[in-house]
Amino acid sequence: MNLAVDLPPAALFEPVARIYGEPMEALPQDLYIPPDALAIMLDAFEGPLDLLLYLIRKANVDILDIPMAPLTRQYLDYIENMRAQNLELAAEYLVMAAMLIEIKSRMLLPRPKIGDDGEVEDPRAELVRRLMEYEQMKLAGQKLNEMPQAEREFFWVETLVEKSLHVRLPEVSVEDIKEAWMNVVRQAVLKRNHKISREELSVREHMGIILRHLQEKGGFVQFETLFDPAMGPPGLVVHFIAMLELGREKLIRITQTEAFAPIYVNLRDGEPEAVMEEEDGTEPGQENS
Amino acid sequence: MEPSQVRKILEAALLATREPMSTHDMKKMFDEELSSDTLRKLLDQIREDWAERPVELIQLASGWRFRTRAEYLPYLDRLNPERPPKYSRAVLETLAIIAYRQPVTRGDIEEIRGVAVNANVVKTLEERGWIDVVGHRDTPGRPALFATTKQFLDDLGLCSVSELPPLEQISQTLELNHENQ
Amino acid sequence: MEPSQVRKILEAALLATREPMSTHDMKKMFDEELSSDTLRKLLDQIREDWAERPVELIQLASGWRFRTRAEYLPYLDRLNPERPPKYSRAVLETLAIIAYRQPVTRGDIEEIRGVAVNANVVKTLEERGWIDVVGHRDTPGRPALFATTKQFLDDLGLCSVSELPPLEQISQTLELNHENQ
Repeated sequence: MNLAVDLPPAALFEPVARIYGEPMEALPQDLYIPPDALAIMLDAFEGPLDLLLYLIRKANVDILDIPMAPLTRQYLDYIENMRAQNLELAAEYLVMAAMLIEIKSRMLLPRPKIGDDGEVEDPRAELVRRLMEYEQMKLAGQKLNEMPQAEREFFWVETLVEKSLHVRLPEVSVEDIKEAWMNVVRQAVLKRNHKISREELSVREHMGIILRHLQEKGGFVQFETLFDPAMGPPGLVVHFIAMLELGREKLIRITQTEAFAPIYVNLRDGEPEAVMEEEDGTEPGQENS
Repeated sequence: MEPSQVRKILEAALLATREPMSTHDMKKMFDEELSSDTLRKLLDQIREDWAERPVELIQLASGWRFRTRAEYLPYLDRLNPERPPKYSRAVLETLAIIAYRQPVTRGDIEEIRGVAVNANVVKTLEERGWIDVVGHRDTPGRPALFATTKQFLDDLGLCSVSELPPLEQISQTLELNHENQ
Repeated sequence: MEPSQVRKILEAALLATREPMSTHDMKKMFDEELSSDTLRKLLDQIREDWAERPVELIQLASGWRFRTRAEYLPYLDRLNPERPPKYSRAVLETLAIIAYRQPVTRGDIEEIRGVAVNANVVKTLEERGWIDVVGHRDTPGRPALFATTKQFLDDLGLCSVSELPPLEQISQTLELNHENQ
């Protein structure tokens, strides 16, 4: 407490030759506090226990054997000084003063014995217990304050998380597609201006595969290269039907210049209608029912 | 001060900062003058040094900061699960039509759905990599033909479009529903 | 998944988290079951692996988190002119009483400190998120019982109240106190 530096050393006790067998020398007689320091002092103490502790620790006496008379006098002097300065004094200081006087007077009376072992009740016991507990907590508070604290002695690591770097895409299941298709069909049925055909889905898939293949190959391939034996007989048949279907839908042209000559398949993409073919009048998506 | 020590101090600050850290701020931490050149070299070193770590040092408009690498975001997402985004009915129906009737033009889709197809719907599916243009129909305007892609099959866990629920079954269900109604 | 990949994901999450991360949360990031044993081993590995880095992984009351090592404070300090508030002795003593004697009522605190507890003192600690009301004592007036929170422990880098510094043995005289030092 820097108080001790600013102020003349405070003394608790009358000069006596020996206390507890220890010689006590040259203790100043009085607690002198400059008037303007009083307000600061009042702020410096957390209450009467704190003030008492200060006085006891300052005088270097055994906390378990507090000399009540000098301590009480010292404390009262201090309180009186503050009152003389018209400083607002918390009620607790006055309560403590009354308590000290009470303990002091009980010390003068014969003490009742407690229990069989003849232990004598010490009127100071409760005060000592409170002083020690308070001092313990006061020191604990200081220690807590010295502990490393987040954002004071250390800092939490927190890297940037940019959610936009990872866009969550909607998930679609086969069920969703089926459900959506049923919706489409249901509406079409309600409108009745569409016949929804049932057909081999795989044919339509292979139509896409052929078109994609043709695109990759520059729109022009030999017939044989369209067929991969790995597809197996059913796959080859579906693939072949898909090719014919594409021809019928005028998406590709299949040409052979003469018998047994190579057959070529080419995309009609962008190619002007060279030969007029017979219109069968079917709309895409309506045949094969 | 050793450059390695300077680097560690920079790392500590960059890991703890909540805002991108300017080089001006970085310099403030050191008594000695730290030239912009040296600082830049140290930051590059840190960047290399952290190449194997799941966070990366990046330079943003207002400064430098460590950022969680994108590949780890899916895992972090699981900590605060948000409702998964959903496709609109228009997107799903368009996708279904393309899946079942491929190859189809936009006109086909409109005819089947009975409403105009919003350009965004097709774009959404194209950007997802689920449909693409496989050709053009030889009719006036030469409309693009859409089909589903391999990625669509992969994402749905299918080997082939023929593994989609058969139309026959769907239609039957539908007819049954109608009879019941 | 490779253990090294699991470790990297854990690192990414622990570096990015805004609050201490519980092991329960960590497990949520993985499809496969991650045993507490394995997780603990991985966390220990990460701790070792980062031994040379200026940040350290620590275990707190509510989970795990990376923090800057103490030795970097002098440098980082220059970046943050704004510091957390300095607490008055009244606040610190009240906090100590709640931390070491919890759960306590306001009356208990007043009894120990020997003065009335200013309402602001309790409010300061509550607003910091360091204490809260955990119940009421079954005595007339049913006074609120205060205890310290997980956040208090987290902010002090602790796992449990038992890790708080042990209470001082109060010396009988000041001299004894000096000899001990």
